[in-house]
Amino acid sequence: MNLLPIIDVGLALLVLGIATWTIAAREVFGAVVGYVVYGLLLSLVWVRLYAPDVALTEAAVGGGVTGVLLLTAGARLRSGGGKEAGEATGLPLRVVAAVLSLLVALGLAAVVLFLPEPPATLAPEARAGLAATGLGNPITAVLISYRSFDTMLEKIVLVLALTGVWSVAADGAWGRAPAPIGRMAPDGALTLLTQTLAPLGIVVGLHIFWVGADAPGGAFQGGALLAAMWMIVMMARLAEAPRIDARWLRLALIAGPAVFFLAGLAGVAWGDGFFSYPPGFAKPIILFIEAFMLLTIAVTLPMLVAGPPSRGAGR
Amino acid sequence: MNDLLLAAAGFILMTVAVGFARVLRGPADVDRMMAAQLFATGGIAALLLVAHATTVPGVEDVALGLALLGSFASVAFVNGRADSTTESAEPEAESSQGEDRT
Amino acid sequence: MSFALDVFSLAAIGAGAFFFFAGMVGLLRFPDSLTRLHALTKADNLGLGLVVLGLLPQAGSLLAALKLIIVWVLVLLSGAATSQMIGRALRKGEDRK
Amino acid sequence: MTPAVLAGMVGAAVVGLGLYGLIVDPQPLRKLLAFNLIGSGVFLIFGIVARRGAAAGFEFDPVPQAMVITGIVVAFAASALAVALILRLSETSGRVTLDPDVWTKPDDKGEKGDGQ
Repeated sequence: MNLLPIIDVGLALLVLGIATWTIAAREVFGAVVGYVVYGLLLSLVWVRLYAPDVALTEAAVGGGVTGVLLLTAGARLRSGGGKEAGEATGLPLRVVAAVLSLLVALGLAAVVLFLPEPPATLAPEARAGLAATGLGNPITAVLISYRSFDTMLEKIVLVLALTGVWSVAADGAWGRAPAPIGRMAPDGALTLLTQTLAPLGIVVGLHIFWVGADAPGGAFQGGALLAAMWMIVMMARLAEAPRIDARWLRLALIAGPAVFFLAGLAGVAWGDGFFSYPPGFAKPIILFIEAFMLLTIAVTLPMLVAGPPSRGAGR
Repeated sequence: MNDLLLAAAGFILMTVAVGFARVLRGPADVDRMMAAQLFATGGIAALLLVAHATTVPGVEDVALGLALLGSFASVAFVNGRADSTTESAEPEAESSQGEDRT
Repeated sequence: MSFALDVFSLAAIGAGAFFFFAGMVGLLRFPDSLTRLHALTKADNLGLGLVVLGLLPQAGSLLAALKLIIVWVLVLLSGAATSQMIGRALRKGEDRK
Repeated sequence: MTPAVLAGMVGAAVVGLGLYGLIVDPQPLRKLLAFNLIGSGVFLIFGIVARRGAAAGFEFDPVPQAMVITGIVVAFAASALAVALILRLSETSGRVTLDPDVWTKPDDKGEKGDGQ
């Protein structure tokens, strides 16, 4: 007898139950905790879908970093004295919303059930491209080579989002550092945890980045882990968030997309077109681009969590 | 052997899922956070067991990532409490037992 | 030999599952937050520790085994630190009342 | 039912749940959670497309998986932007709601939010 289907069904029910709780919970905090647990469960689901790369990203970004973002936001809302006003939606609208949501869900389910046979796939094309890149991990190859344009624009989206976050700062706060995401007084236990966790985490993050060429991992996953380590250092108040007009910060933010773009232009100059890597040199070039992307991701995510610059935190 | 590993994984998953009732019931936010932490640890254990039984490559790295980030929610939570108890003007705000009784 | 290792693995994993169970029961049944914290740490440390111990002989390579141990050490470390912080936050809350 | 189809069903259901929460809940932070749920449901459906596309010696189609990875990071960036806007809203107005009725009602608490 095979137990795997039972585990799959159990996992599916669990995911649904926790998603329901996230929507139905009466308080914001309960819902946020539900969402953190939900992210964790999703990475289990991704492992079952044979997607360890996605599971790694989901574990780092979906569970860890987003959890800190939402919990910090909840705490800032409460301490800011914001009144949680707003009346519960009336019954008629609830019914309409429920019917609409049900229809959308059923439609999607029908789409899933009646997907074309044989399944459409780009795997053969990706495989064909893989040989030219010299990489072993098809996902890294897709990200940096096969669909490099997407990935470059995605980095630009990250920088734009950070610009958006900074733009909501009060006028007088521009150029200063974001408010600390940590507690007021240093805490012995947290300091110890950070001093051991951060070095280990940096090693693991770099390891995952490095093996990403041939095994599950890569710049996104490693970068998210490095970002998380910087975040815990900031939470423990062992280092403060930098001023947002710091030159090194600005350079680190655009390093990834800029190097990516220049590599693309170099393809126009010396190769067959934008983003065409010269044969034989593809792998070193891809690793070079990835290293800068790693830097950009590791710097952008914590700055996104830290939020806009604040008047109180000028240095 | 694999079936037994899967059975253990299913059992652990079921256990932490029942523990999730603490998130539903509370009463304090701390209790919810503790249930989430139990879930994280149990999730890592189940992940390792299932992965071993199904041989997905690179799962140790996923478990490493989860283990690195498992404590983040709790740390952010304690930090948020410290923020709101030291900064907020109202003295009655957020005592550990009282805050969820509303 | 491999049979003995399998038996060892299963015994350790079974014991680990038991500690998860015990942690869950404690989390649900104990009367207040501090005692629940106590129950939780047992599940964190021993439950995952025993599961990792059981999986060690099954790990394919030395690196995989090392990663398993690091997973456990990380969970131990963060479990210890966060329980300390949660416990202190609880105490503070009680003092102020 | 294969694991892939099951995950697709879960994805569809999660999108429905998230949509309901997005419409019904007046608190913006909850709306953000619901929106993230919708996103993760869509990612799951991408995931089953990837799993079904196993071909050419791969256990999965790498293209949808790579898109999900970028998608997760972009979704996070969007959430961070939304959180910044929500916090700014509460800082300047002292209120945390998107319920239009509350904004048009005569103001009952005159003081500005004094968060920082």
